[in-house]
Amino acid sequence: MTIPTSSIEQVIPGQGSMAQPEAAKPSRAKRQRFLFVRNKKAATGLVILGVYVLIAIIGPWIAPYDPSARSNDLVQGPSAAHWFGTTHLGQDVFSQILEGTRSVMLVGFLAGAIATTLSVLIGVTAGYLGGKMDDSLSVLTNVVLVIPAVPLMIIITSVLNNASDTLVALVIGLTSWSWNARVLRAQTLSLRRRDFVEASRASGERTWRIIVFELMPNLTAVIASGFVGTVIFAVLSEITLAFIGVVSNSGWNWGTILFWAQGQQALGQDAWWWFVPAGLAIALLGTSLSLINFGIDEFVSPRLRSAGKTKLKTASGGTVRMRIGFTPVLSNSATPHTHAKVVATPVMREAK
Amino acid sequence: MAEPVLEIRNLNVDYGLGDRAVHAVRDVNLTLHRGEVLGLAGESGSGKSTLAYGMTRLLAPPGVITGGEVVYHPQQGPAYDVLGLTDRQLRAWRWAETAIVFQGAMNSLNPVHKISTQLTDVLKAHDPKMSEHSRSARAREMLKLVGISADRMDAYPHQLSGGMRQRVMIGMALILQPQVVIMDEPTTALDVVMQRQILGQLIELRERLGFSVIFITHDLSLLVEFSNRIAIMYGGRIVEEAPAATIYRDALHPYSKGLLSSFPALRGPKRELAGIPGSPPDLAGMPAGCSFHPRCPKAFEPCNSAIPVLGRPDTPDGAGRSVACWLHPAEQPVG
Amino acid sequence: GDSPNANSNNANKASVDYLRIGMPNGTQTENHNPFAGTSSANALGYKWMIYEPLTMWNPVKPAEPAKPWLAKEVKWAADYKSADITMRDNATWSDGQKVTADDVAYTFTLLKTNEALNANAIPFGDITVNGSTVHVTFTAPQFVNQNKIMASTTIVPKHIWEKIADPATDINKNPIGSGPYTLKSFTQAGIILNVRTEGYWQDLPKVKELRYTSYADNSAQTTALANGESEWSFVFIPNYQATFVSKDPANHKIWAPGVLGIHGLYINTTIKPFDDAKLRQAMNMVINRADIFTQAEAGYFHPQIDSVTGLPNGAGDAFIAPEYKDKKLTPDVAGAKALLQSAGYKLNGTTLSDPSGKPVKITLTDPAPWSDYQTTLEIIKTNLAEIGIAATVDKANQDKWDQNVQKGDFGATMRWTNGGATPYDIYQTVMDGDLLKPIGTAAQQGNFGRFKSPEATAALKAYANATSDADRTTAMNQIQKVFVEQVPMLPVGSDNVGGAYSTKNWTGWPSDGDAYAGMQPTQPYALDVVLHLKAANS
Amino acid sequence: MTSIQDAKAPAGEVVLEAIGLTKHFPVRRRLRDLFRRQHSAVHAVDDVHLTLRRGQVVALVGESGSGKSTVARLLAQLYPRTGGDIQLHGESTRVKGGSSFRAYAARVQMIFQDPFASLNPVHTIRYHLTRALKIHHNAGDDLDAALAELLTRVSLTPPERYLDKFPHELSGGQRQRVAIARALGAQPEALLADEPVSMLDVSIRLGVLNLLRDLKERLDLAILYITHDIASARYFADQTMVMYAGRMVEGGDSETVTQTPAHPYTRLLIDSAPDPDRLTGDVDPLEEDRGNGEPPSLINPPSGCRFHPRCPAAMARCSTDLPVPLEIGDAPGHWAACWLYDKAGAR
Amino acid sequence: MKYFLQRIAFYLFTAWAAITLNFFIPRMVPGDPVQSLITKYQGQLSTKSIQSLYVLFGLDKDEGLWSQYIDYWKQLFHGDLGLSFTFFPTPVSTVIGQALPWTLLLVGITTVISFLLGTGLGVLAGWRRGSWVDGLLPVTTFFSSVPYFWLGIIAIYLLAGPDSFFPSSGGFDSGLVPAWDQYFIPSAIKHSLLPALTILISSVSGWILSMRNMMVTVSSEDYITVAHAKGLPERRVAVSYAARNALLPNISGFALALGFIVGGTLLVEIVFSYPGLGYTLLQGLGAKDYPLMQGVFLVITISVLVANLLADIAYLLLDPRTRKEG
Ligand SMILES: Nc1ncnc2c1ncn2[C@@H]1O[C@H](COP(=O)(O)OP(=O)(O)OP(=O)(O)O)[C@@H](O)[C@H]1O
Ligand SMILES: Nc1ncnc2c1ncn2[C@@H]1O[C@H](COP(=O)(O)OP(=O)(O)OP(=O)(O)O)[C@@H](O)[C@H]1O
Ligand SMILES: [Mg+2]
Ligand SMILES: [Mg+2]
Repeated sequence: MTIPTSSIEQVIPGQGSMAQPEAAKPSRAKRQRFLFVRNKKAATGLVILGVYVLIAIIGPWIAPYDPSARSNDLVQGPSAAHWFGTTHLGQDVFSQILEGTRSVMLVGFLAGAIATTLSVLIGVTAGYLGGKMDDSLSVLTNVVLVIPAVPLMIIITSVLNNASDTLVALVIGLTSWSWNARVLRAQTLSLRRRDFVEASRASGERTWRIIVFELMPNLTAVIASGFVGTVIFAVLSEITLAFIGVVSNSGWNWGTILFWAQGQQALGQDAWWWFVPAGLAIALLGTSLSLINFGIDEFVSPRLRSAGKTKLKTASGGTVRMRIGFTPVLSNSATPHTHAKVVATPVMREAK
Repeated sequence: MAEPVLEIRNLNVDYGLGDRAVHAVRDVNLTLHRGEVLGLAGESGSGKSTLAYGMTRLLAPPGVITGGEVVYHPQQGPAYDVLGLTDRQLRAWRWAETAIVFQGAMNSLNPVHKISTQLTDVLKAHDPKMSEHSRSARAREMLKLVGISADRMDAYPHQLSGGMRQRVMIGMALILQPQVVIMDEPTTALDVVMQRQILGQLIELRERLGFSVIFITHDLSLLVEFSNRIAIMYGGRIVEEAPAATIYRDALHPYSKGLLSSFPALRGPKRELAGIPGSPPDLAGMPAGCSFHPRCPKAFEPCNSAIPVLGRPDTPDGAGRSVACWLHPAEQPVG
Repeated sequence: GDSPNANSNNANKASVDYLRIGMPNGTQTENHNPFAGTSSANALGYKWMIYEPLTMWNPVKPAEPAKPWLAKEVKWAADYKSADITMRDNATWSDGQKVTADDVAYTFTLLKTNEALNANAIPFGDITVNGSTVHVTFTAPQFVNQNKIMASTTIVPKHIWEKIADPATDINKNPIGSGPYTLKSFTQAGIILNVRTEGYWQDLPKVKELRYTSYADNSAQTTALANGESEWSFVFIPNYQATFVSKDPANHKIWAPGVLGIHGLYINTTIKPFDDAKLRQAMNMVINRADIFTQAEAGYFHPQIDSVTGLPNGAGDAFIAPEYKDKKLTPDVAGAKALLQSAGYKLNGTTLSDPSGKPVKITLTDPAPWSDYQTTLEIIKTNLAEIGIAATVDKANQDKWDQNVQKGDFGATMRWTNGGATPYDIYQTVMDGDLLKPIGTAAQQGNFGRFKSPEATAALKAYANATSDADRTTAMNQIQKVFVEQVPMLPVGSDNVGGAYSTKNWTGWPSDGDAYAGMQPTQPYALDVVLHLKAANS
Repeated sequence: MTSIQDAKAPAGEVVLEAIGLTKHFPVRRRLRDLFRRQHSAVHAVDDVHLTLRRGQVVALVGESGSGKSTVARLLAQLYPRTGGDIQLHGESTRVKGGSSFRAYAARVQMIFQDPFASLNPVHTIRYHLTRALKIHHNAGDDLDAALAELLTRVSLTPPERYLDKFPHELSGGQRQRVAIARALGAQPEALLADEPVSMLDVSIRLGVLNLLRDLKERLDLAILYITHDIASARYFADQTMVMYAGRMVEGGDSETVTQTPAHPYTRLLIDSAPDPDRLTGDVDPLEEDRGNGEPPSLINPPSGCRFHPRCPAAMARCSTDLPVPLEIGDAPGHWAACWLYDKAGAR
Repeated sequence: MKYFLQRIAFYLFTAWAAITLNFFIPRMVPGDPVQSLITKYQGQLSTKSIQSLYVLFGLDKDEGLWSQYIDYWKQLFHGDLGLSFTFFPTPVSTVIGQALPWTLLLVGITTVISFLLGTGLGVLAGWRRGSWVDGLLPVTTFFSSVPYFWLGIIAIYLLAGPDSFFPSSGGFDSGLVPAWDQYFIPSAIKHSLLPALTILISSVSGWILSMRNMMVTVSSEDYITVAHAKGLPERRVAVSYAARNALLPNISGFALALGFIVGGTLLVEIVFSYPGLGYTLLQGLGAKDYPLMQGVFLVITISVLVANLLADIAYLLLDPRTRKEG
């Protein structure tokens, strides 16, 4: 369910490709650090996510109704009074969505944070220290990886009475760190023999300082992308758990809405308004996170960044298509030829 | 002097378009003659590789060729502009007429295919009628030519040492008997012993097969030893061009002089090493006038306003050489 | 051809000669053992089409005597500690052998000697055969269990079963029964039964083939019913008018008669102030059962209970004590408030405080996935708010809930009672002091609310052991009195033996007008229903 | 910068000395090897003797893969050694980590080959240098002053202009200067420079090398200069050692070694170096060497002299007997490990 | 080969650790199979049955966790997974055996199709950047963020109906018996279309994206430029040079996806009442059916490990660099 981060496994920020003498312009270079935000996809994603965060914060206050309050409008379609219609108890679906956002965001981000922390701790440590430590941490990672996550979550949540959002987030976080840990370990392996790591070791830095201050900053993009991926996964997991009714969550989240809608056969009664909005809300949140992930991917790999710009505008307004292997030739060159001269021999020049 | 095989005329290559474009190659004029080794030197970022890729249209995005011509003179038939060929024509022209050897041989060979496959698929693409058997015979022959025993045919690139890989690349470049071979820093990744072996071999093959070579490196001492003529690039332009011995003895452009005095000599008296102060220019924001003037010890008035034109200098031995420097204003521009 | 599917290709058949029965019971594995609670035969109920009971009992009319079925006659002793069963002589097993009294005796002995199979924990004594009569004794009076023994026990052939090594774990691959159907095939998509060609002791049913399908969950089953892929099922259908009936109003029907088994809010009577019967009475007075019936139970699933005795309408009518005959449960907020006031409770604005001045708060709990119970609790929560009781609904995890309810670690919970032929099972589940366990010890059999009432316990005992109807009535009235006055549990709705069905292909289903049987496809009377079916277009 | 101090016999105090230094990297063991006694290993460095003296530069040259970097890392104690000894001021040291390693690092610092890779791209110059100072408690009271001093020492002036830049904002030469400054932050006595200029542009190299020489003179540092460019060793180092396939094959003062090389391998190396004075058309003198002109496997190095399979002057004993360092005699301290110079000639 | 033995040793160890966890995790859960069964049949199963069920399941004897663990391993070595409680007395292996083929066929084939399709589209998108395939990306991203089950339910609502071609549930028509004949196979295929489509739609985007990004990365490698310089036909460059190399990093992702076939799409099977293993597992979870849970977890664990091993082998076959030079 997470977006594969294979591209990130390949490229490490600021290395190799940047080792060209493009250094001279400090202001531009500095700005590059924030280039990620200027990425169109990432910006779109961030804006959508921002809206969700806002709703998560103020949702319960702006909700027109108490989401649990019953009324006499049973299973009513969308109307001015109830934008997303009502449930079998006459509850306002719109208010439920607004109120539910907080739990979804909380669980998503908390679980993401927990899983990311674990994956960093385990993945980076394993990758950097190597040897026995690496072996045992790798086994741990693999064991967690091969135990199916969702069933495991179901089991663990069923041990807990009345799991709160925090607890659910903890469970999701604890069961979903392994993939990222693997990616990070691979990344760290390729980083740890880098000269700058060796150099700081040679200059006498302590191991934990090397891991925290030398390695981790270079893994930020990978970590961030892993975080975003885990958030998506956590949101989907929470919703799944709520949907199948194993989480004893007393509050509202989108999964709860779907649970009720499904339990009451919302679609069977043609009450689509009860079922559809929550799903779309999830999809949109997921899309925004994926967009941010793309942004991170492109930020990390300049190749991907420029890959988007395949059509360039010339000064004269035309477009040029970039192709690998066939560099475009601009016939209407903007640069004046200092010595334009006709070739004496016949030239086959075809318009294409 | 022999007839030309490849003439580069006013070639301009940019990275990107519009205001933020980097003009990596500007108004380059260069002629390669049949059978000669033309050396191209200049420090990192001066546009050597861009020129090589640009004239073959192999530049990766966002590179664009913004003007100029690359006129190719085939052995038979009329000359034509390579930049004007259709995709099909260009594909047919590539390798058959002009082959390229890149800097990193490890990266030039597809890691997942055997070298035999990579050798024969050139043949397959350019001569589909050729039989399987004669293809592999030809591939074998080429390997032998570059001193690799035929039993390494079925090796994968990673199973060969760096030197062997580079030799495979050279063999592959010659497999269609092209007229021109462009070599972009073919030996920088190798150590000196290997470097000498390979270059020696190349020179020998050139004598036998008669192709011309454009040899790119920033190691001037290597060029002086191995090439017939040398062109020196700075900031995307050719700043000086002359026969190798001439440049070595008497470089005219201050930058060429600087380059020549930057490497220590192994033999003879220890000579003065002056180096070049300052750092290479930023191609995106080139200084006005001669782009070398901020670093030039001899810069004077016109240098910071007007761009010197590459032309025949006013020196006594000016024949056959050209320079772009206000110290030696051109008598007759090249082009 | 040779394919087993060659003649099953139903698409181009003119008329339909099969009935499609569905249950939302999830994956099934092949197991035709009629005694195993986990068998597919049990889960889908097709064991009743293959095996038959001694009598056919109609839970919709529990007070009516059971019809003779495999037995010609069943005669109970007055103390219900023994019975004489006389077998009919024209029944045969599907392998052709005759059904005899030996088979019955063997079946009972099987249950007696295998604790694992004796699901109703019937205390069998001696079992003797005399010609076509079986004399069976019990170590305790079996008045309340009489139909479990006679009408819910499948009789199996001795000559087959005595060869089975472990009857508890055998899957009974080739079921041989006395019923009108035999097993044709078992697949994960469903079980197919074929009607017997001969040897059945009464007229063969018109339905030639029964196709049982187990759907993953309620929603899949409902979809199948709505699509017509399923013609008979017992499943909770929310808003059944919209989701089911409206899809084919002429044919899609639901009939859900109540039976002697109820659902209600168990109150933990050990927690202050809920140990006060007055408070419980007041709570009982504000529950809006009509709302629960229509909103939580879709207007049919748990028929609303009107009687203050908690006895279901219809099935319970015959048992209601005279003093409660006309006492109905109707919401009466004002009355409740008055009652509370008189008992020393104070209502300040929206908060009720008990005589000691503490605000009255309660936690209502039920497993998260049970949406009808959850809805019920939501409604009860708003009802209780009217008299100032602050309720919170706790959607516990099912296992945790089970554990907590058994250990008495809860405030109040919706739960069901056992059901049976008399109200005894209902009241016993709620009030039996013999089942009482201290808080913290699991009470597996009942009395989850830790209700302590020696009168009720004694009356329950008296009812079960009575030897005359008069004694039974007295005891029953006494039980009801405790229940009504002490309100150990707030009754909400009754169990139903209903079902959703389609008359598109088959008619003759039981109905209010002709309530000859219940409507659940998994119960013994399902066979009676199938025997009543006629093709719709004939 | 043009004067040539003819290298006299080394006079400075010995700072760091390697005696019989050996490093074998275990080859990843496979299951099959479990049943064998013998462990195969990469013989990266074998029996290397090296002496670094105060105010002197020792160059270590040799082709790629000959073990130069390994020697440097061994001396920096970044790798545990397989055999031999490292003596700091005559005292044998073996440190792995913790404070003893830091104490060692305070006296012996290393500069890496690639200035583009040896600075962490996410940290500013200030961070790098501050760490270098703080680890070894050299920051003093005034950190800013210490930083400025450090940058000034490597001619990055004015210091303010560079302090808050990120590595990618600097040119290669500037980066390498920062890397040197970082090493100097520890106030070491010995500097191990592992190909400090090989990744730099021709015109920039010179500046860095001159800086190193300048530092040597001003701070009286002992410097190990590793390179594969023998010409720069001649220009820059007082002494030059030549390595081949993990072993030292020749040593002596730089001018002697480069002008009158004794060992056939050194000769090959010098003949191969590009030389503008040799003009096109020379027939490659090493033609017969084709095909097998490759460095030997270090897992199973050739017996005897490791160069013998490629050596034009190989004798029978070269393939059996390991040559010992032999005095050449043309200049004091010039030696080669080659049987050609076995004047005793016996055996 | 030796490398392989080493990997296998690693996998065996991982398998041991995972199986041990698989044993202990289900036992942490409160409640027991009997109680679950009673609760499941809300009132239909009398509370009096409790004792008989305890006896039936053999839970009336008290056994220490440790001896259970030892027994578990003993059984495992005999290939015996025990008896399921939910489907008592059916052996777990039978339960799994009847469900596994369905999951393997539905989810397995769909995963493979999804991978192939996604990879194909990814190659196109990465090679011809800015073409229509690139325009597809936002759409597929959106779908990949939708929960599987939601999509499935919507699909049933919109596409399955009384007269629809698509059945709403099951693996084949209820009148049929599994057999390789002209009645059964079309029916099975028909029933798998909607679930397959659901999985496909929500999973293909990930493959497209990762393949596209790898293509972009690989496209700027030198050997691609060399291939162009050699004048090879574009298709050969795209397929044999670029895609061939870009594929390698995706192999391990694919292996993992194959491994997760069983556990990953649990809800699709529930929504479509598909008789697969994921759904069986959920039932086992609900019923505290330890033997069944263990069994399914075992299958999942083993399949993930085997898939990983296969990925290693695939790597070995596809990437000559991992082969030992000879
Ligand atoms: N994709 C790009 N976008 C912008 N500028 C680029 C790009 N690629 C190269 N350049 C710039 O073009 C200039 C010429 O680069 P080129 O690779 O041709 O130099 P070079 O002479 O081959 O250098 P080297 O000796 O390091 O190979 C450099 O200044 C470089 O920064
Ligand atoms: N960590 C390691 N594990 C195994 N082998 C190693 C390791 N490091 C180096 N080697 C091997 O040791 C030998 C010497 O390597 P080293 O890096 O010291 O050579 P070098 O002379 O510095 O080469 P270069 O000029 O290319 O930097 C090489 O064969 C190398 O493959
Ligand atoms: Mg270049
Ligand atoms: Mg090195």
